[in-house]
Amino acid sequence: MCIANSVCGNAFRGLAECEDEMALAENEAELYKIKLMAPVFDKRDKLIEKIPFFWNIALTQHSDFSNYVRASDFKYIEAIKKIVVKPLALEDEECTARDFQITIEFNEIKGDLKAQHVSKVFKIEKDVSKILIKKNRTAEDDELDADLGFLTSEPVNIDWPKSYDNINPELISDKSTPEGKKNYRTGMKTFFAWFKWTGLKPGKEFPNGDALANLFNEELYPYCVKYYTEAQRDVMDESDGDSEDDSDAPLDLDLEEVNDEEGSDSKHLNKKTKLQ
Amino acid sequence: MCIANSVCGNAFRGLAECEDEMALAENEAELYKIKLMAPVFDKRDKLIEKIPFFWNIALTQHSDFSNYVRASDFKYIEAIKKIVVKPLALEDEECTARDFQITIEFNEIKGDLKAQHVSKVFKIEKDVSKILIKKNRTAEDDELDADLGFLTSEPVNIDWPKSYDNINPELISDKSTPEGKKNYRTGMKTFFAWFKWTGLKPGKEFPNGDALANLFNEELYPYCVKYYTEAQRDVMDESDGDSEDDSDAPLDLDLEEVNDEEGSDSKHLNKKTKLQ
Amino acid sequence: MSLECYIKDALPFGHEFEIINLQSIPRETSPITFPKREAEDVNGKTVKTIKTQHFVALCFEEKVVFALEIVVYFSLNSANNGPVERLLFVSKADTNGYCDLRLDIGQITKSIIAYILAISPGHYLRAVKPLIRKALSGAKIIKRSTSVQRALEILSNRPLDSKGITSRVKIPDQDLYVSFPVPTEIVTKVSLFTRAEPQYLFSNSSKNPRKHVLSGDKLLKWWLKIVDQIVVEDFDNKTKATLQIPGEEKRVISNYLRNTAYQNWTVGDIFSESPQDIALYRIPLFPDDPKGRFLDHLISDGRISKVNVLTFWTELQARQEFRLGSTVSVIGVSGKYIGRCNEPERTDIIIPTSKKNFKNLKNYITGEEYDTEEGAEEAYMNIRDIFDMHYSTKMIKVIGNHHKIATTKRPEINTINVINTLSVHRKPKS
Repeated sequence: MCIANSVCGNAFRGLAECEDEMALAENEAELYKIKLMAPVFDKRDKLIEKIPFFWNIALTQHSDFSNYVRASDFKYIEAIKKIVVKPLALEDEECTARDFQITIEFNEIKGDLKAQHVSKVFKIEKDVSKILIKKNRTAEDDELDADLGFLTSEPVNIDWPKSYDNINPELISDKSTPEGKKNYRTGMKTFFAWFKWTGLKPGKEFPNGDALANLFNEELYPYCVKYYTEAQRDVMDESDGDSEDDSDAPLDLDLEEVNDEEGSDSKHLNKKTKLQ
Repeated sequence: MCIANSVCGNAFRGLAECEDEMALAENEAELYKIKLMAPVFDKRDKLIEKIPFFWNIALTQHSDFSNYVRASDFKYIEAIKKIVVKPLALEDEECTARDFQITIEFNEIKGDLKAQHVSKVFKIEKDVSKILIKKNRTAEDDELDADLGFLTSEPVNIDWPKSYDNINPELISDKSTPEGKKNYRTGMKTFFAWFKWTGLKPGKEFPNGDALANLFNEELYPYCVKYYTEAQRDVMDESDGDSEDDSDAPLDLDLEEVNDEEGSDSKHLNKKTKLQ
Repeated sequence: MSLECYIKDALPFGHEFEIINLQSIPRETSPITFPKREAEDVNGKTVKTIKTQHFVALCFEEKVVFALEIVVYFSLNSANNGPVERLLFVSKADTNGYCDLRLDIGQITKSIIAYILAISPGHYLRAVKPLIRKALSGAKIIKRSTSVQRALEILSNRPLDSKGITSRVKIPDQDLYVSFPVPTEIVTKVSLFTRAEPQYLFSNSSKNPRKHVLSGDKLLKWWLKIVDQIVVEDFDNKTKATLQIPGEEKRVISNYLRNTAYQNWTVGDIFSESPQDIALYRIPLFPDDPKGRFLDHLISDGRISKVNVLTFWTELQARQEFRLGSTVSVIGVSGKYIGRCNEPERTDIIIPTSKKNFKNLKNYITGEEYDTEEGAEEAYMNIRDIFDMHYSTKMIKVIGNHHKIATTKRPEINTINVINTLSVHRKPKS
């Protein structure tokens, strides 16, 4: 135990070093895991391609995915034939374990959507000076982003469906009329607008593009089979433990406790939740 | 794309294989990470010992920890000199990445608590027939536990503080009187009772002992330095995004959305289940 | 009678509206009041509580403009053929200010409450999802506890339909749901809390300068008028109607009740018979109810089993969340419902197949940001498209039939939506 201040000071400096070493070790462990998983994911990708509407079923099942796209997009989600998320570190040693590429392949919808596959790369950036629109950002946002890094991406081209012509930002010429503005903004919220997302123009591009990319990387791709089988359940109305909200939780009081205990400092009530 | 059923059938069987392979790969990656982190944690353990009241400060800072113990226990939390969590896999190849041992060292509190160190081992079990008290358990609980595994532990001895003599379950002789019952039940909820927790007698032992063990393993030990520094912040009233408790949210009469709607991805684990 | 029939007389004549009428699957839940020990049998399961959520939204000119959320609870006491209670808890009601037409929101709200009061109890009790479902027999069933591997094994032996969905095993309703006999005698209660808030259901709608936010005092009077009309129209004259303002003097509370049409309004609440009753066993707790935090506090104080109803209201008022705001009130009705009784048509209400789907649908409305009109438009379009794609249905069209409201368009307000940032799009709050 340190009493002299300098002893403690050294301990704190040592702890800071440990934190750095832990971060390095975490990244190395992540890279190891990425390499270990890669062949299994490859094998899985090929099997998934054989199952009709796999991605539509898996994405529709995920409770959050629909929060990021417009309801009308589901017509085109249904046309998704293949989704692959690849960590960049697999091919480029320079990349961290947090950089990845998402490839999405669409089937043709006759007269509406072209068959195509599009790849989009996402990288962690720490240089906040690259963020072009600073409006609504605080100095603290900058500090946090500079420390933890933030997701960015190069815009990529995708052919929009014909049915979206009126909201396709590239086809809207009258961006100054209220109608034109409205259509432009509606278009910017579709799944197709996400492919142009950069992470550098907050408020001026597809909203929460980073969160959607992370959702693919951390949940939709790795656990897609789980979501798919959930969607195929025979019993449809079962709640999912964790994902359940608390509003049905029982009044979490110990009956006997309430009835027996007098003036104790017992705190055994579920604090997280309000009662019911 | 499979049209004939047999093609799909094979794809599904292949996916089941992939799931097994992924589980194996995950475990291997976890083991790799455990080995990589071990020397850093060892180094950190030694540094932490030099910082007075480190564990008291870190544990008190964590927003959940106090939900598991009684308020009166904090007197003894202050006496904690050292906490170490060790994955069992480091020394025993037979163990999975999910098994671990927690060692807690207490300083002496004159006339009240003996200086001592206690180690408790936690292992994942899949054999639900070992659960001795089946009351309140459904067939579905059994199925889920048999599939995902559940945490168990051997009871270990610890010397209770003198001030707890009246609630120390081992000293209470009259377990049939209301007073005796009440004291017994109060005692069973102290931090000291956790050391006897087995995971096999739900409702009859320290409540949510598994969740407290997991809290040490997954949060309190790995991120203790983060909690410690948080507690030492100069600006005290900053919120912590995720770790923010809902009860600090603006209070309304049923007005706000609180978290009802977005329970799905919330990382808030509903730790405490029903107390008995 | 459909919701359309109820609501059309509250909507301005000749104008077309669309309604979204959602309901959750009725499910057994834990009691909303803490069960008293003596009243319990060995298992403590004498009282069955059945909870059903309703969510109704009104759209005009392709915008969501108003929404109301009501939770219906049935409390069945199986022990001694005890009283059956039906409680309508009006949990949230809100406008967003994006309707270009003047609406009588009070009448709209009243008509929706009247519609839900008229839904026959059998509708809620016929097929209830039990608290604990008995184990389903048959190894080939995919359910929550089925592991992913096992589910895939089962799927490998099933044919897929044209959308890739496997043929599900048909499980008889009686294996999944329980039904309760429709009681002959029911005590019907209506309960709501009033407190002025910038927004209840439409996030950031208070930033719309056209949204009219009532003060706590006016809000209380507004609700009181609605509830007063409901009691007069749909309840018998022995019905108890109560108003409580935590911490306020009885004389002041009585003042609010001077001009009510119903004669038997009293100061107090519908939950207790005497102010000396122990609060814990009397005062119910609803979803997101701040009273829960107060009970929490009483527990750590060790006073939970002692505090009576009178002290409860007094102390509750002293709590920060009640002190800071303006007038907060608790309005209640308890008595015999004598109004119409309807069996809703299947086409009238949309009942999603799971609680999760119910929440997801609702989230298309409540998860939007309403600082600009865009939120109201997005919510409308998304619900319309989801109804079309996943529910093969449409919103219900209603033509207003209310002659009294002036139907002039509001004067155009000079450019309100010049904001050119894209609003956050239903991002789940973490």
